Amino acid sequence: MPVNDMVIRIGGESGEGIVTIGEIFVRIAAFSGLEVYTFRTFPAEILGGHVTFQARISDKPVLSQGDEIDVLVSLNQEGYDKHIGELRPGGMVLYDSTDVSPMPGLDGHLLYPVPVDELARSIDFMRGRNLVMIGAMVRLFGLPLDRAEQMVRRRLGRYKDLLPKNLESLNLGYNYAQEHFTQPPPVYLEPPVEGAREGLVMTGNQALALGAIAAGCRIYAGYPITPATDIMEFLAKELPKVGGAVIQAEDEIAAINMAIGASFAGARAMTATSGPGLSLMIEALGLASMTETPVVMVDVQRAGPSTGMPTKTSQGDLYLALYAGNDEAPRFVVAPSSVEDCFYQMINAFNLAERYQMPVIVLSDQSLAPRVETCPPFRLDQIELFDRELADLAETDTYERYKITETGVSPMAVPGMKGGHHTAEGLEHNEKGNPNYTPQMHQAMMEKRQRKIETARQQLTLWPNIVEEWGDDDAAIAIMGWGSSLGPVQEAMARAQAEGYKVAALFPKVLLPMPDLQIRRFIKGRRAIIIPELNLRGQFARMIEHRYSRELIRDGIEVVSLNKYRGLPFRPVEIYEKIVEVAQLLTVRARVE
Amino acid sequence: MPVNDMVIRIGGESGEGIVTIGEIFVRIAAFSGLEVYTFRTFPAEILGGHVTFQARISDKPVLSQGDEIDVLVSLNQEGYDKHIGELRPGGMVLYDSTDVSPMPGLDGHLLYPVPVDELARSIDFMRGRNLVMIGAMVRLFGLPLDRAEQMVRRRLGRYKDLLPKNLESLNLGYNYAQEHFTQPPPVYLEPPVEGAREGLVMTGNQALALGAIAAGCRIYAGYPITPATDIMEFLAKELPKVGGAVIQAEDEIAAINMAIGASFAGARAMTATSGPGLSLMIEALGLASMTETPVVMVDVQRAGPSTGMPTKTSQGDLYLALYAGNDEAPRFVVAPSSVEDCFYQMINAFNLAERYQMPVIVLSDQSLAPRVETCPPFRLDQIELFDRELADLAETDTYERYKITETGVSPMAVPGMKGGHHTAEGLEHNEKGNPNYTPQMHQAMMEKRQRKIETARQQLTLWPNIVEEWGDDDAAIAIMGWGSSLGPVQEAMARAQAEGYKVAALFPKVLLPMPDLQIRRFIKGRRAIIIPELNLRGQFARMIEHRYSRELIRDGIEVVSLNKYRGLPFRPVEIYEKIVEVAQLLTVRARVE
Amino acid sequence: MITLAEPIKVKDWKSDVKPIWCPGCGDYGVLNSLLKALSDLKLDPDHVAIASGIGCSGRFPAFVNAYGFHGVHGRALPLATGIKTANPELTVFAVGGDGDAFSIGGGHLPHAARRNVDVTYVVMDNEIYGLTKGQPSPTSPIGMERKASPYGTYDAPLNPIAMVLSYGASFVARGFSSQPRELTELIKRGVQHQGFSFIQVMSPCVTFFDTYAYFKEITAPMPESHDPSDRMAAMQLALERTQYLGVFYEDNRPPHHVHMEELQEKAGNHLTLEKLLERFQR
Amino acid sequence: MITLAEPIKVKDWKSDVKPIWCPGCGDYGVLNSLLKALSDLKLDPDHVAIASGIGCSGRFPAFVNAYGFHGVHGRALPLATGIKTANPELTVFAVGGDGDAFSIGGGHLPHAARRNVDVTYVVMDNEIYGLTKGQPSPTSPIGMERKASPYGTYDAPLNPIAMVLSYGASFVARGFSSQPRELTELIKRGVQHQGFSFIQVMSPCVTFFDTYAYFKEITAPMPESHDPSDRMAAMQLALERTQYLGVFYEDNRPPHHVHMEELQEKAGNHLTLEKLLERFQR
Ligand SMILES: Cc1ncc(C[n+]2csc(CCOP(=O)(O)OP(=O)(O)O)c2C)c(N)n1
Ligand SMILES: Cc1ncc(C[n+]2csc(CCOP(=O)(O)OP(=O)(O)O)c2C)c(N)n1
Ligand code: SF4
Ligand code: SF4
Ligand SMILES: [Mg+2]
Ligand SMILES: [Mg+2]
Repeated sequence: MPVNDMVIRIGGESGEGIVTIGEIFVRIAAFSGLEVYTFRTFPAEILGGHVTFQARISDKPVLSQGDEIDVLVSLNQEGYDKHIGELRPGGMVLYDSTDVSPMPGLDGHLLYPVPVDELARSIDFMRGRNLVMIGAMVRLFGLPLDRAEQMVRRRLGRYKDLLPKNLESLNLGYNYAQEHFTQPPPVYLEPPVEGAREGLVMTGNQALALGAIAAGCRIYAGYPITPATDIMEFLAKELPKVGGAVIQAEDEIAAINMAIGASFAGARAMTATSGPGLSLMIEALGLASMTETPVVMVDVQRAGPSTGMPTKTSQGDLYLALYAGNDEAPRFVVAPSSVEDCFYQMINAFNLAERYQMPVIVLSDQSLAPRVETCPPFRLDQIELFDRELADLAETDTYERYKITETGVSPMAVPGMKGGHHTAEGLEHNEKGNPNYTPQMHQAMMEKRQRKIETARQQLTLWPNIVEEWGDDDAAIAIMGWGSSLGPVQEAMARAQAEGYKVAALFPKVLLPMPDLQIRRFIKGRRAIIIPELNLRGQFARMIEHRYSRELIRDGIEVVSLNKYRGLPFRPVEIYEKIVEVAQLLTVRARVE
Repeated sequence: MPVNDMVIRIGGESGEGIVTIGEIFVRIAAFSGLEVYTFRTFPAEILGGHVTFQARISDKPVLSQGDEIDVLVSLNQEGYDKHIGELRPGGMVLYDSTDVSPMPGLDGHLLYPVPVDELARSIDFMRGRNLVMIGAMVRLFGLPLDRAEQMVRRRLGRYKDLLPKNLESLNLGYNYAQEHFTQPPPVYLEPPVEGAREGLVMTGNQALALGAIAAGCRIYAGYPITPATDIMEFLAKELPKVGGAVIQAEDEIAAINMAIGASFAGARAMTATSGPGLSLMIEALGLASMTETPVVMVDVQRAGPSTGMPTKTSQGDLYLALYAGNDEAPRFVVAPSSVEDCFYQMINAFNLAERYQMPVIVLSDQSLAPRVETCPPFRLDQIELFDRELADLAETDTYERYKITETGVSPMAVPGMKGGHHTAEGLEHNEKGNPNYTPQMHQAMMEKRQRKIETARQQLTLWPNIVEEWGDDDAAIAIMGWGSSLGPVQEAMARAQAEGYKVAALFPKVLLPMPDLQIRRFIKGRRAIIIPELNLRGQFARMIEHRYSRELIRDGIEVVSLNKYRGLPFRPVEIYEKIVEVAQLLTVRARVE
Repeated sequence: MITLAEPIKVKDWKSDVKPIWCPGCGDYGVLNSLLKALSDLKLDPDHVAIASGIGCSGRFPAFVNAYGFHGVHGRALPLATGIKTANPELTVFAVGGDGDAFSIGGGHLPHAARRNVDVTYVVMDNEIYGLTKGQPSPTSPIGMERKASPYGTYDAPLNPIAMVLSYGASFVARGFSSQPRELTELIKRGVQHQGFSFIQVMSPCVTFFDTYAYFKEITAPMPESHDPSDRMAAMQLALERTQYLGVFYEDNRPPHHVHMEELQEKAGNHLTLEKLLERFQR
Repeated sequence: MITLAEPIKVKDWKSDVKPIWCPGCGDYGVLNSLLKALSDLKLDPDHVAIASGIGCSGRFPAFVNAYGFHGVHGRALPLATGIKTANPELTVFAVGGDGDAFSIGGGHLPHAARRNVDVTYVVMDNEIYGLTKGQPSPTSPIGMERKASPYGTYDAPLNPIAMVLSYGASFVARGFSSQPRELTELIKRGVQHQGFSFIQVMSPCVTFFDTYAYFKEITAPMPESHDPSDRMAAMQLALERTQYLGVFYEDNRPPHHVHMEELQEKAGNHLTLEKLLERFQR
């Protein structure tokens, strides 16, 4: 049982402070220099209902929610009963002894009773219950009290009059644990002595929104939808501070058309939604593609189909992003794979949109969106923003908005530019932008628009953060994937590698255009490629299978789909087991051959 | 130059009766026992603008608009100038000599002047100009006058007072031609002596609408859009006569939701639209899939992307039909390949929808929709309609709307049925239909819904009109395709076969689920598969390539995409040339090997 | 309207699915009033269908022992229109929230009204997006600070009653979830009205925008003198600050399905496919 | 509003794309009035943007020498909203037909009105779908027989002026394509109005529904006594059978982009990314 890698779960009725305890505790841990990664479930009910808050805390980067629960924190009997079955043998139970009666001796669990209610009542401050528990947790798991106090000040400082009482509650819990839990617990945390490294703590949606701001986004138009809403809420507060604006549109169709209009008028513009909203935006996606208007569309995927399970995760919208649109409507598709990556991929997304004058879909998901992760400081100095190429309008009246060029990209004029008049035209058009239906022109324009994909594919090889590749170069077994399953894959691989298996992995961050060069190089010499995905059909696996079928079949490389469609993210063990299974299969085959 | 295979073109300003002349003339030909196939272009202008009406007429089934123009009919100089370049050497020009001065001696063209204006003026009936020209055509090309008179009565009979004058005009032209064109022309028609076989003459959209009626459709909800509007217009007139109703909805989203509501209430229901409209229906498509509500959605494809070219054709919506939807939303896709087939595929579509409780997308296109074709009488006695399986509600209160079954299909209850209360639920649900988000239930329901595809794939092998297969069984070269390119492929093959090439062809009419059995059998032993398609990416070709990659690569079968994206249908010669090219390539290779 | 000799009891109209609503939510009151109306009207659950969109209020159908359709956001009216047209014997409801009705679904309302589809549309207006946790809706007041409007809203709220009157709806009324008896009566009148019945129900969201006190203050019974056949008078009342409770307007033009029936008769409801095909014989 | 010292001549406002409209179509008159208004107002073509949807009327932008966006069917207002918000210096128009505005796009109208987006929206109402060759539109009269309504329409037509008044639009007017001088003045007033300006223009479709005679008969100048600040009076006039031509209503609340500017000021328009990230530092 490793010190400094701990999965802690708090479960109970929503509204009981489960999430507060969790969110504050992980921030104290992060503030003390540890790495954190949270996972939570949402109740079906609006108020109340059962929630689970889970956090993995370690001194090494945390890449997934883990496989086992080491610690259960229970505030009431129901919270204990519901989760105790998942606590690993020998795990710890920290509980409010006023309310909870744990089963003694069960599975060798170690019991840590804290009379939370009593302690809170003793200072006549029942609202301090959560902080009493946090204080006990801080002490028991070995986090520094001063960091905890600072974090409480930061998070709860705005309630000035309550601050002394809040701090007192924290200390009560801390002291209680100090007095009563004198044995060092089997699992505990040891913050790095040098203190907190520089770094950031935030959710996936926050990172996305920050990435948008960093990429120069100034107009956001959107319609609320779980789990994308807080991107809008974040930007509603921040965009005005950088001279931008958020419009809460009447629906998703309005939202995407507003963003397209804003982009036409010269602003970097975006929208964010989830699958049902993206479904409604398909007509306008085609419009952006046809009129060659840059625009970024975030899809925070959730489990479907249809309204489905708004608070559960999925990677089921890949086909929708890649293929939806009437006739040939080129677009780009980008998929961030971690909280940190959300930031960088938004920069890629805006750069792709602006440079190639195309709609770009960014696929995040419900597990990534609300997850709190520590990440290294963003390398702002390394961000390079590409502007859309503006027309040189020295010679007026000859401006051709849709000039046919070798790259497919035509210099753009935006309203306000002298002599750049033209109509952004959703009908097929000639180079000037006037409607034109001749077979020749249609063919030429279809090819021009499509050409931008190939241009981008080539130019992208020089961009940062286009693929992530790691593992054993010479491994027979490889893993490919996309989006938020990267973390679990990294962990599963680390475990397998530690046990002597050789594995390599590649995650493209840009899925359209596919970085063929890197992928072809990567799959060469493999025997099997495992593709874990949170959807039923194996959408990405099918795409890889098709795109590289020649190499795969010629070289006898097997594509092994690992599909999960339960509304939940991968656990590392699921991927680890697949690695082992495939490895055994390969050995058996090798023997037979 | 074969007798009884003639391509005739009439071009000029819209409003000059071009289309009237053409439509009446082809109907006279059909009425006389010949086979016809028309093609027309539409002007960008609402009124006026240039139109082309073209008809191919033969005593054998006509499968495409042909490759060359044999006869040009010109009502004015512009009509002559614009089209004369496309008339084949030695072709005939029939023209209004009052208006048109053809270039004498050009390309060996034979000139047939008719003083149309003068003749019409002679009976003081300028509105009769079109019929004068038709009369001359009837005589010149050898059609029986009595049939022509009957057709004029049928088509123009409702203008009672004008009928005598109209018939007089027809005769004037006929007599003029009889007197002046005494040499038999190089191209002419010879109606079968036994007279007209039984058969039908109609457009693709009419056949679609008739198919819907035959399939028991009773509710149509739609929003006007070129080139699908006349399906609605046809049904608006006819559905009330069978106790049904048409609702012109406020938009496509309303239309599809109305159809879903109607189907939920027990009616067979449909909508029809074109690509932009289908794009708007994607969210509701997912709803139908999730709630397992039967519904038929026709997409008369037109050239895009976005608004694109509403009056030009394309097969660009295949990906949209197959893949659009948030998360995994199973649906079926059907594609008719001729006017006649439009009728039968609508029956397949409704049967698929009702039997498997799924949305079905029918892909027609702009070249098929307005095309007039002769077809054999519909075999009404062979039509079998499958009803949705209704629940046996003997035991009340235990009804499970989404009962998990082996086939994936759950018996349905519709409002009005005693004790079948349930909610058709767009959220993930349990068997009763109540919202349920457990991982187990989600997985089970995802699999249940998906399972219907596999059930259908198996059961479909016994259905009629699922694939069309013809040609040389042992051919090394095969052609696969879908939708309206079947006719040109048939002709191209016939020509190639006549020249000694061996070719086989298969067109699936149901594209999802793909009839794997038939296709696997078909591709076996081929060397190359040509896939002609009216889109840029080769959407169907990519699908075939992927789905059968193992066989294709293992057996070294090459997929040769033939993509056209010019807004126009295939000409047989384009496919013929590809056959020849591939045949030569294979020969060269065989020599090298 | 198909009715029973004996009414089904309110408790039997209630399904065994427990509402997910927060304690105190106005929607409980609306549900109870609706159930009471169903019972009072002696409706037959086999012939009742309830269509809804997405929102807290959109969960309605699952709680009623009748046929239901929980569709996508904003499309309750097209669903209901399809249901009623396919089977005019059914008593059809559409239900939903202010966002569902006036924001994403706002484009369908004028058309359901002008078609005069015989559907009773109950909009639970809480002036907020409840289900998505508190964003401003089209009826939210100016200056409302929420996460999505951190500097306060500035868009003028819509006036649903005035809007729907301007669409020419044939039955327009307003109720309040805290007045269950009156609300039950309104719903009953709505169902009895042959044609499109629009009922805006003030139904507070205790969790994200508790308007109980405000609604109590701002609502008042419909002036007794009001003549519901007078559209201008109705409009005048609709534009006042006071939110009157009761029937603003009612007229009696034929509903959509009656037009359809007339039209079927006019067309002669007896065509056979064979006969239709004759027209295309060559 | 960015203006020039010298006006651009009407003929120079005209692009060299020839309209596809039928001879006699009302839209020619609307185009000419708009060009005249642009010229009269001394607008700068570099700072004018025209958004449109699909329809005969939707082809408008291509015919004007200015920036234009010919979007998809029904979405002119969202496009225009985006354009104006991104660059408030532009003078922004939205144009389209009755189907575009009141049918597929009908859901956007209430929101453009309540947001008070500073856009002049010119709706060419011919009471028919022109481009798709003559289907009934939401403003078509009852009993109209067309291929899509072979037994005559039966849905009550919408009343655009009443609707838009009920949305609280800040400028509501009606013009007629056959009265170019008056129409030009209306458009000028619409542009000068700071906020959402809705102008319904009766613009006959000679090909599918020739309403010239009917419009002449049914229209009349706005009564001189009408006070355009009186919303109820405007509503009253809107509900009459006579279609009055002129300004029904005008008020002067601040437009959307001014709210945005205020809000940027309130928020303090000077955040840097570095500063923002501090909040997330651990
Ligand atoms: C297409 C689509 N967009 C957005 C959402 C997210 N969403 C669900 S309910 C809702 C609004 C809820 O507000 P309201 O209609 O007023 O209902 P309430 O919850 O207040 O009863 C939204 C935006 C969705 N489910 N589907
Ligand atoms: C999504 C979508 N649905 C339908 C159409 C077809 N369509 C084009 S214009 C139009 C209506 C035209 O009527 P209106 O808006 O009144 O304009 P008008 O032609 O009369 O000026 C329709 C239905 C379309 N282009 N896109
Ligand atoms: S969030 Fe508001 S509307 Fe939704 S259930 Fe709770 S109180 Fe009711
Ligand atoms: S069809 Fe009607 S609206 Fe369209 S251009 Fe012709 S006259 Fe004008
Ligand atoms: Mg609400
Ligand atoms: Mg119109």
